[in-house]
Amino acid sequence: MIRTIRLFLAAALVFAAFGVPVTQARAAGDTIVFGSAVSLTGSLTKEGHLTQEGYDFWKDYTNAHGGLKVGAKTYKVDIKYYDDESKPNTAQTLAERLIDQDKVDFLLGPYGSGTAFTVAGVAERKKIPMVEGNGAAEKIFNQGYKYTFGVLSPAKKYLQRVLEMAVNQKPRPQTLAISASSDAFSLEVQDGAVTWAQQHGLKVVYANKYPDGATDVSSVISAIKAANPDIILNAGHLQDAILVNKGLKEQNVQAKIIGYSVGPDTPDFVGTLGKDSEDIVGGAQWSEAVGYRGIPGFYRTAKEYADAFDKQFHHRPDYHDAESTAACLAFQYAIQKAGSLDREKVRDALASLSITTFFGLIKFDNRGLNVYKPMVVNQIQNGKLVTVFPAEIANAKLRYPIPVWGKR
Amino acid sequence: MQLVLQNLVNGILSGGILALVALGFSLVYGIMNIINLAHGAFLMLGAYITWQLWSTFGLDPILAVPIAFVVLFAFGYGIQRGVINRVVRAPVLATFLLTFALSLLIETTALFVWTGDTRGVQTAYTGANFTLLGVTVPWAKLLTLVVALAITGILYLWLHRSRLGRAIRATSMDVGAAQMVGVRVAHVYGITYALGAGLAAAAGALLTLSYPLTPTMGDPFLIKGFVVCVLGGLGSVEGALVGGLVYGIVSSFATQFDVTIAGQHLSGTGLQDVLALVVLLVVLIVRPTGLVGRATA
Amino acid sequence: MVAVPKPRRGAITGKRWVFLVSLGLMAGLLFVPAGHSDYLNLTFRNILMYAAMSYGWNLIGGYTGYISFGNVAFFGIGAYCSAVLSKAGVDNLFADVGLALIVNALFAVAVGLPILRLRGHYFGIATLGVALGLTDLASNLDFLGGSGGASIKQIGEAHFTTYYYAMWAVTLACMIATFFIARSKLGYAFVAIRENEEAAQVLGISPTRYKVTAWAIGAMMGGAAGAVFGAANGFIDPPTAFAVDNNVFPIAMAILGGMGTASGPFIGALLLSGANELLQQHFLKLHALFFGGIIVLMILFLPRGLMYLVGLRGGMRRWLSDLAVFRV
Amino acid sequence: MLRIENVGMRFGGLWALKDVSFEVERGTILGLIGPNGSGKTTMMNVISGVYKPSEGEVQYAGRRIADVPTHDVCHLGIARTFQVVKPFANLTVRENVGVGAMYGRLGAKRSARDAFARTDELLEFVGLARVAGRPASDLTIPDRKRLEVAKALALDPEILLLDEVMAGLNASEVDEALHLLRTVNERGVTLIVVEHLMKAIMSISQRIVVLAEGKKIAEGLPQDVTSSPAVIEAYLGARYVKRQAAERERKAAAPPAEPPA
Repeated sequence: MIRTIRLFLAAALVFAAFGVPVTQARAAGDTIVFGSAVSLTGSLTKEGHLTQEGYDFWKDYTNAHGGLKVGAKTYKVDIKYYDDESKPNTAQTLAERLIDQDKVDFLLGPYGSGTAFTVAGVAERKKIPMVEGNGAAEKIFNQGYKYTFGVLSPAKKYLQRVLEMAVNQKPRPQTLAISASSDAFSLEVQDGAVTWAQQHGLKVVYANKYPDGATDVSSVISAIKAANPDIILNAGHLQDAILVNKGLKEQNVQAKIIGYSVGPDTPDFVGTLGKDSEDIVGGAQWSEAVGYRGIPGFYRTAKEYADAFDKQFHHRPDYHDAESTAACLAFQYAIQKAGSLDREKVRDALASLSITTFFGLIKFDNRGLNVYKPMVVNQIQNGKLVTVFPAEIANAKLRYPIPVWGKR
Repeated sequence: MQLVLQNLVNGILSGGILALVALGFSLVYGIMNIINLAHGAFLMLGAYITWQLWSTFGLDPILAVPIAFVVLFAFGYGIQRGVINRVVRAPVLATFLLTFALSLLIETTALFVWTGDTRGVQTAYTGANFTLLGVTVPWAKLLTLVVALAITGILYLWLHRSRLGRAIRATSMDVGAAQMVGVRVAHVYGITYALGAGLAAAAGALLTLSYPLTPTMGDPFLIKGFVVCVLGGLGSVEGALVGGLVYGIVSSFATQFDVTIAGQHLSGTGLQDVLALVVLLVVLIVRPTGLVGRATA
Repeated sequence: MVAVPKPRRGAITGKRWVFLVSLGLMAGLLFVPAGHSDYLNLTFRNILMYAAMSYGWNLIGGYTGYISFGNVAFFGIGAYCSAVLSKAGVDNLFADVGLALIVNALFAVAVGLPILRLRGHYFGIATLGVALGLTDLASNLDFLGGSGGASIKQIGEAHFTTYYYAMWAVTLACMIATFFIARSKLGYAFVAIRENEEAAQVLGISPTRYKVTAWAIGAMMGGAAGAVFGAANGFIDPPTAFAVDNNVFPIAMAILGGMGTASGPFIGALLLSGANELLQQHFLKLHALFFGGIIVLMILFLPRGLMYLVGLRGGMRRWLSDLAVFRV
Repeated sequence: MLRIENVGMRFGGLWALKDVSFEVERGTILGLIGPNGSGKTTMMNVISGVYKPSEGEVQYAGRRIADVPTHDVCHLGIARTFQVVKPFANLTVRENVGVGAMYGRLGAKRSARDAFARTDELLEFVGLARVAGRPASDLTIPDRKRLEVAKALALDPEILLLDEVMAGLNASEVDEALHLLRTVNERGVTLIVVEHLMKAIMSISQRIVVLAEGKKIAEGLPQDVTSSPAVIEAYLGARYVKRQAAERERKAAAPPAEPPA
């Protein structure tokens, strides 16, 4: 018995060491295979799930419409997923596996700046184009990489837009307090907002960072309350937005505008906070209200996109869904423009891409970042997310100044 | 001055819940020498049970506390009798790794059951507050603290007065002797672990009032509970309470400090956990068994 | 470090053939780059990295019996050494590893002298506190790049292979060092402290001195792995440097392989990482369930780790009776 | 070579030792006896540096033991055994003794190889060679006692403190043990022996120190000490002594039989 077990163990060992099977998933001939490591477990599960929805929606649409025409040939598309467990190091290994083992043609980005950053490094080394829609930290694009493209506006812009809107309100707000979670993305958001505020005559009365993954922010709230600002912003993720919002109400902190970088746009925000989410604003990459008219080849307006999406997934798409779909669209048009699946040609096509889609303008600067598409500002009104800025696309008027807690 | 008072209150309120989180962890650790890495997962389960009762039946989270406690108590008892007891006398790291794996199983299962969506509970008193001497006190957190203290008090009395409680304490001091006087160790261990799980669930239930729910929500609390239970003194009810309050107050006051040394800006808010951990290290070095620990703990 | 003559099945030194098998597997791993797959390179480099960290932990946790939950601190410091050097314009793996060894040894002694006075769990939590504290501290120090992290210049074109071999060499060094330390006077001092600190003291062993020594050598092992990782990764930030996985996995590998043995960490790393990799590849969402399940079964049936099975005399019956000891 | 001067040891409010003084000559065997709780083991702990005395001092070769860290006491040449044996349970017998040979008085000069060579001699000498490769946890009680002695001897002591190494042994085993100790002594090691077995200690000791309730109540040659009324009183109680004294007056008899252990 023991001998058998020993033999078995020895065999298992050898297998583990050398037997990692080499799979060959690369599409035979008529399928283009994209690869993506998304967070299906771990702390970013929700966002990873949204990312996957956005990708799958494009894939299903494309295949249902006969596939992707490249030159004379039409291809089906497929996406190979792995779970990165919300960990950058795992995402890196998985990207290598997608390329080396699964022989995918192109990479779609993971969710989050941390994971996108490590995967971008892999894409660069392997010279495989990656388009991502969920990593907004500029550090990803400041490495001189040539193969990574982000369809979304950079982190610094997330809350700038909110301030831009705020200074045009009457009475004009004078002071700003902005806290941030201590992670790369959020600190860039904070930095962008603080710089903009200083340039435009807003006094920054509080700017500080709290530990990443904090479980209690009540003392940060107390400090903000003591500073008595007109505008309160927080740069962080969904959890942070919820914690800060609860804290503001608990300590009865009033302001003319309260906004978060990430959070209000996710349906979970309203679901979790109920009526306390009312009147909160958030910087968003996209909303259903945007009035872009895209070029043919996919749903051309946000409305059409959102309705079709709702039909398939039974919920309205938020901007995470949209920007993920947009990443696929960048590939679609670039591949068609290149007329080839050659990675270099597709990369060059991406670099010179300039198209309008339901998501907005997709065009990359020389770092690969889409600095051309503007952010929008959303506000939660009567439990619904409405777009309040910029005025030309807004489908509701900003409530300003927001009512005191308990009067919403 | 007002900010100082406010931060004191903030610290006490956040420390109270940390104390409850640490309490169950500390019992299991101190009595059975199990570093229960599934504690965070139990907390998460307690929170989800509470959320489920609230969203399905509209039950108030405070009323859900006993239900979450009982459910996890039974679950914890089953896990200890069915799984952990088989290797409970192995070197401490075996159970350490076992509970790590259990937490993986529980968290992944929760992901399938409740999905990764962020959830929350809203009550009539969510965010309600009152002001006393210029200090704003949120009712929900005060209620949380009161319930946490009540549970701590009941547990203390139960451990010292009841027959089973005494058996648990006796077992923690000397397993062999306890066995000789007729204590059924397997059962006592089951009850102890069940208590730990139940207390984690109670903490999770209370946390729904102030904290969003995800399947991984327990992780940061597990780590804080780990630190807090040693800060106060392992395996003691008073220790968890003192440890939680010290941790809460230190990290709360830390936010008031901001210094720049040689061009390096050090934000007390960013370093609040570091300062709490420095306090932990100093306490351990000066009093190697925690603030209220016994020499034999 | 003279090998002991006629090792009559010493409890410390373990089986020589197991170690030879491990060395053989290590030699086999030399050929991974021949597969021309960056994926395999990266995967096995990570396995080697975990093994090296596991060896570092094994010296203090496995041999000396002081369970540390903070050895990731050394890995992180090592990685940051590479970043600091790169910032200063020095991009040389030997310099990276050299600096990591020195800084970690000094740090380990400075931290070890006070906290190694603590016994048992109190020591464990103190180490956890150190690791957690360093994570947040690194996020707040500008010269280390703060939360944004720091880049490390990569060397040359064929660097992926170079870094692989560098990690291989570090791991081999850890493995061989452990083997010889275990058979040297030093190793006997460590184990004596683990078995009974008072009794060891009476036999002339200064607990403080040898605990700090074990802790510091382990720190150097973790630090060397960290330095190579930092250089290979090209970038380091606090969550990467002090990742929870980097703290838990090395411990898990040492336990499952066999604590206090010269082959256990390596075998454990191969098995655990191999299992994780295969599961992740085949089960998109369920892999974590299976991974957890495998660990549960291993602990229930092999709580002493795989090396126990190697040394087992007396077959199934002895195995079951040994297991029964742990039950209540 | 070893001087104990007015040593007092207090635990809380209780004096476990009070004002004890005696000396041990090089190469001799000193027996330390006394009823239970008389402070014998405390005395051993003070001499071996485990406890720092509250009063007085212990001097060995001109150095105060209290100034020497516990792990350096054996480097001075003092070794001891423990009443409650403390083997390294997971190590083999050979490894257990080997650790002593590596880190004892002459350990610094030895390689691991030399230390094991010395170990093998010692195992032969104490009669443990047959179980050298077994884990210490497998040993029988007498073998554990032997292991304890072997570990102490591995430190190459000049003076060896033996705390009840013969407890639990049968008559023939005691004889073997006595033979062993005599041989050790003949090789130049000074011995301090704490033992309950009167017969054994009387036969081996050259001088005896008697403790009772933390105080030294007698010191001298074995036969003198046993006839001391203070000693008899300590062991058997005051009434017995009175009765004995009355009887002695009447009969002027020989010293009483050996007090029971």
